Amino acid sequence: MEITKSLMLELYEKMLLNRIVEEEMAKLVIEKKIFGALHLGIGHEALSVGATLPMRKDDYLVFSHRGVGHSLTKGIPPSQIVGEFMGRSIGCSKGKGGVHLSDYSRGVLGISGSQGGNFVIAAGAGLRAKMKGTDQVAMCFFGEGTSNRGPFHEGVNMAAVWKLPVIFVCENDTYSFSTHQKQVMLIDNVADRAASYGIPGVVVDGNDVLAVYQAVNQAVERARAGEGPTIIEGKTYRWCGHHEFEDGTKYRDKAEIEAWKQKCPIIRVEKQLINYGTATKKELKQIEEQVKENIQKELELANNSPVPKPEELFTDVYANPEVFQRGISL
Amino acid sequence: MEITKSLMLELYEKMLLNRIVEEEMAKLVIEKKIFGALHLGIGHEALSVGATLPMRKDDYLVFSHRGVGHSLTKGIPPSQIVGEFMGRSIGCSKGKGGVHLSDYSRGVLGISGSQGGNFVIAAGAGLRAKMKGTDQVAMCFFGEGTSNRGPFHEGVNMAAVWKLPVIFVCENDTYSFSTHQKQVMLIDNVADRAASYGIPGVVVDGNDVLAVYQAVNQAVERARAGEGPTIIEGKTYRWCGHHEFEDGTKYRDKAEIEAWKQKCPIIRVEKQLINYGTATKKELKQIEEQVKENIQKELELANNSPVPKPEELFTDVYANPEVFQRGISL
Amino acid sequence: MREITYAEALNEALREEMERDDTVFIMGQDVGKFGGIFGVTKGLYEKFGQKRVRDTPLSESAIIGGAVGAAAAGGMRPVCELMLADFVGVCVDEIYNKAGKWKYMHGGTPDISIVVRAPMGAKGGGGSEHSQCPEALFMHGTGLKMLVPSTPYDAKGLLKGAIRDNDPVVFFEHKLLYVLKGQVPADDYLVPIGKAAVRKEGTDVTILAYSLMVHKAIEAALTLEEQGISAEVIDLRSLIPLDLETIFTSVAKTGRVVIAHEANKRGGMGAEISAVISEQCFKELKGPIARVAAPDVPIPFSPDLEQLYLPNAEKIITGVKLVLEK
Amino acid sequence: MREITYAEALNEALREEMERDDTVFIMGQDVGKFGGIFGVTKGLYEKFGQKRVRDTPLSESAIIGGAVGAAAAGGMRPVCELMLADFVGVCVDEIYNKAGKWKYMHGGTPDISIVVRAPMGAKGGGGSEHSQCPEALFMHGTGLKMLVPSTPYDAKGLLKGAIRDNDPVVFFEHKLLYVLKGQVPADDYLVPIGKAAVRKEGTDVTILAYSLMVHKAIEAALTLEEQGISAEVIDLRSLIPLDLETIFTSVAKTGRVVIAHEANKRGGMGAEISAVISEQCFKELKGPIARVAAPDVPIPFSPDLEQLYLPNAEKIITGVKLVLEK
Ligand SMILES: Cc1ncc(C[n+]2csc(CCOP(=O)(O)OP(=O)(O)O)c2C)c(N)n1
Ligand SMILES: Cc1ncc(C[n+]2csc(CCOP(=O)(O)OP(=O)(O)O)c2C)c(N)n1
Ligand SMILES: [Mg+2]
Ligand SMILES: [Mg+2]
Repeated sequence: MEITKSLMLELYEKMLLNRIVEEEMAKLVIEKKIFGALHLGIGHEALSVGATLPMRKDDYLVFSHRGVGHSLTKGIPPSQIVGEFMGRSIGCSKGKGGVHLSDYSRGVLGISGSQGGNFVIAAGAGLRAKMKGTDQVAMCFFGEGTSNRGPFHEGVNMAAVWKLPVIFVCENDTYSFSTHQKQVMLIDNVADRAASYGIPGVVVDGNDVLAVYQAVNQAVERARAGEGPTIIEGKTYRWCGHHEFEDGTKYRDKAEIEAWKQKCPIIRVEKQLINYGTATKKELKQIEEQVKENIQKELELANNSPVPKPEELFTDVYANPEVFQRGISL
Repeated sequence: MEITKSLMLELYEKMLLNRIVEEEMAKLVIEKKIFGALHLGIGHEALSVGATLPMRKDDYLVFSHRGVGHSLTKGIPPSQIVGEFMGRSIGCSKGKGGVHLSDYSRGVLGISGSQGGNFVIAAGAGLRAKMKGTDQVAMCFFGEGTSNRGPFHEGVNMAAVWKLPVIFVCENDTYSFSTHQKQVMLIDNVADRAASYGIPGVVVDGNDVLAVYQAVNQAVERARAGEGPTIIEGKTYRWCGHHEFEDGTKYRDKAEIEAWKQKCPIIRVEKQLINYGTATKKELKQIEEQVKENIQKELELANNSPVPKPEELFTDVYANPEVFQRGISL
Repeated sequence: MREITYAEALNEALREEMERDDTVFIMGQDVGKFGGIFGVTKGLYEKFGQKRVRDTPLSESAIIGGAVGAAAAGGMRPVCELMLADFVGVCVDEIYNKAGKWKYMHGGTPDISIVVRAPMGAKGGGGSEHSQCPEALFMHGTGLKMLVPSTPYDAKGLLKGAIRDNDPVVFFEHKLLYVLKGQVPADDYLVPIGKAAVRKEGTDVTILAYSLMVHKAIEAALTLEEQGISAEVIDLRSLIPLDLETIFTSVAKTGRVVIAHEANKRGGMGAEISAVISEQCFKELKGPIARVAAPDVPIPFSPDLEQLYLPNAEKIITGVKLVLEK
Repeated sequence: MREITYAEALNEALREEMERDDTVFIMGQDVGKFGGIFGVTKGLYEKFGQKRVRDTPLSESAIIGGAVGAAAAGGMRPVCELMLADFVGVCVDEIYNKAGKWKYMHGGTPDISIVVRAPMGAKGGGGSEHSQCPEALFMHGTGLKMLVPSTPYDAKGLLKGAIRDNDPVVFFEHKLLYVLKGQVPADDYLVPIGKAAVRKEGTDVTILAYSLMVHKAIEAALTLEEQGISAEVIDLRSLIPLDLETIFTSVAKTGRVVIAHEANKRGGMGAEISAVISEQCFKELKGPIARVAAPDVPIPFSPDLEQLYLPNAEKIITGVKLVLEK
């Protein structure tokens, strides 16, 4: 497929958006405006953006805990994402989900709090598309650590046997919390596990947004054509801690972290754009300004949004709420 | 390794024992002396016997629902196995387990009622051996259908990463209840899934007891030497229904069943013994007579055994039984 | 009216709903050509094809999680069959956390319109892992509904209602009931979710039961009748929501309560029912609330021990006499 | 006596038991060099090495099933850490069916001497799948024991007892308690399993609580005291077995009961406790038994909603007044 200037600029813009929103969110944790666990995807942007952008609005997205970038790329406004993490009613899940982001109007189905629950949900979404005869696909992001959970096996196998339109995208950043991949699996490539299910497995440089985009796009086309699922693995690195309660330096060498920062996926695409003469520094600067300006507005929206009304505690449990019974006590 | 006459005769004898005990048990179902689900392993004997015999008495055995042959081969007396299925106190689990056979004095740890629960238990038994520094191994039998459950993935991976002395033996009889392998997985060989875990996977003719014995023996040696787990898959067939409440003909061609009966693993070893002049027909006949005579005695023992005493209902729940509280009501 | 079995009634419910609504489909092990191990899906594969009657791999997480995904993604109504209720243990995360919480967690958007059918109970020699009645595990859950029909009529009417319901429904069928015959209309009807049925009126004591135990309770009540004790038998049918109105009305009348279920006692359904009654009907109570349930031990395989283990009419009678004496 | 935190007390229990008995070992995610996400295994990897402090793959079935296997195979005493209690959902089969039933099913032979530690509870913005208190799921189980310490002293003494116990123990630690400081002996001691502790004596009402709620109950009782209401606060500590003697003695004295727990009400621990009291202390009861618990909704993320969701001292006080009025 052809890589156009507009596509490259879009990737660049979305990666910047991803990065800067997350940087802002990190600050909000320190300000105690974001509660609970925030898992930053800084460093992963070539995957979160490059693999999400090939999707249509009506495609299904299921991600892991590190899903801010994917949500942004799928089109959820920053105010609704940040607002969700702030527990405000502007949040895309009305402040009830927090890290469990979702936006059903944009096909964002959410995350599984228990890591690995997402594989089988994604298979189900793919099944829905297939049964309805649409050409939608479902995209399921996961970490290399999570590929050791049982539902990976069950979900990928079911998708394979039923030729469901699902793309499983592994964001391999070598660590699962503090645990190195070598401690928990003997093989190097998660994508090689595709062979167990008789489906293609593809390994790409997870910091090369164009490589990611192309590999995923091909898998999406394959899925839309009814040929079934693919596992795509991108090798990348998270710059920060597992979540914002630890900084990720206790179990990783500073040198290792530094080396990966040198491979920054955003600077890489920036260089590509400039070196090939696709865009000028000025153009890029302009994009950055716009992104930042927009983010500031969005953050304000989030910050000005009220917390949910007390009665919200009791709504949305059932579709038919008459079920509810709480009895006399408290 | 060398295949001696005595080994061949032992394999032959154990296979006969396996076959005839199961045939007798099938009759006991009709006589309503055996209750619940009996899953016959008739047709699987090259695997149940050939893969269990390389084990030592102190090795750990975990099997699936089709475990009568394995239990016999591991040395549990037929009376205790049949008695268990009859719910009698002679049973190896005192009549409390039924199909959940076990005999801890012989390393037989039992089965998981939820299919697939056995993979992780076996990994744990292997971990015990490894931590204690013994050279015991754990053997885990399972069906091809069950290889699609999550704990397969988790258990095999854990055993692989920790180089645990576990041998995973797949009895691939193509069907999981009524479901054909092709309906539930795209690949032909379960053993090929070994590649996902970086361990060896071996496919053998599951009706060739010598091939099974040798492959498993090699895996056992590897495990004892501290080199970790192996997946071994034997292709075989079950002659009867999934259990004794159905006869297996609703979803399988008579011709297919017949063809496999022609490949009877017992006749095969019988022929090998005679064709190579290792044993005479008369010798084999003698063995058969002895096996049958012994079985009759054992069946009588089972049949004469009393049912468990009523107070048995309440024992064995806890190691420290003082925990128990049942309150006033019933 | 014609009589059919509980299994046939369920089959009819599935057939009718699948005809009515093409978003309804079935997933489970051996539910296709084989028709399910208790025959509940018989003939549906032939009628609706493999697209809508799906034999699955032996992968319960994928079955239930897949159903949740298909429903959440929009408009599908999967009906899952677990081969045995015991196997809820391997997909608690999918039922309890995904089906039960994904609506709320996501601000109310997706309807998790799934049904999880599961055959429960001891039927003679199943042992600890093949005989369980695990309904209490889900009583504590949020966002779920739970049904436990005791008759062919209710089996059909409740299953149809469960399939049409937009919320996730856990639907337990007792293995020993599949062959029970009863009058079942050939046409479309629903049994309302959340309504109990008074199976026998009485004035001295209220016996609350569901599923197979309803029949034991009626048996007990008839014997008690001969002894001059008038027992009211209520078939709860729906555990979530519980029909508190019917329960409280009966308790107000009798002042004495026995709750009967097959599962073991501690932390069982009887606990919640007893607690809610003693909270709300304290003044009306004339004696302690007894729970007639299995003891807190795994289910023994030996059919002789199993018989000792199981609650039955006789034990219900003892329970009734106990609360009448106190 | 020196004061240390609840997390440190647990850490000390692990260290002492590992020193005492080389069959004790630890399995879990990030329990090694990292020391566990709440620091409970800090320093143990350095002291006992990776053989006995095992970082596992993200595979809860394998962690718990592996522990059951290691124990059943003979003589090992694994202590498993689940990263959060919510994740019991992915290994219910292993805890509920394997750990809880394998002894009985196998005629009594293997001792399943495992401990499953799990941090539970809401701590501000965890949301529905990271804040649960799932203890009620196991109350219905057989063959398990279940402990819920509320103080550093009990945390150490009960964990040591759990490790030495030959039965499987589910051990819930409240996330908000890890930083709580309290007096803890530096030497070896056990807190007996199955014994509740009367934290405050009183005559008007009995408040039954455990884990974090004990502290809320004491807070409530002190406020009530000022208002002339004398509440007895009992810390259950052990949910299986329950210390019925201590409970019944208190109920006999006060005649009024409030049960407080953080988990949602329906099917929660309060149900079993209420039911057992109304069964056995009916005559002594002067009013209904109230359960102060969370509502039957998933746990909301928004910290504001979470505060509304959670039971607290104020709600306990309301509960107490309610049962005193009735
Ligand atoms: C079933 C389950 N176990 C453990 C956790 C806790 N947990 C959350 S994320 C995580 C590590 C995941 O690692 P990986 O899949 O590599 O993703 P990454 O964080 O590296 O993006 C763990 C252990 C969980 N959420 N669910
Ligand atoms: C978790 C779980 N799901 C379903 C079952 C019911 N079941 C028992 S055996 C079986 C088929 C197993 O097939 P396979 O693994 O191929 O073994 P085989 O019977 O062919 O020896 C099924 C579905 C079960 N016991 N546990
Ligand atoms: Mg990772
Ligand atoms: Mg098979």
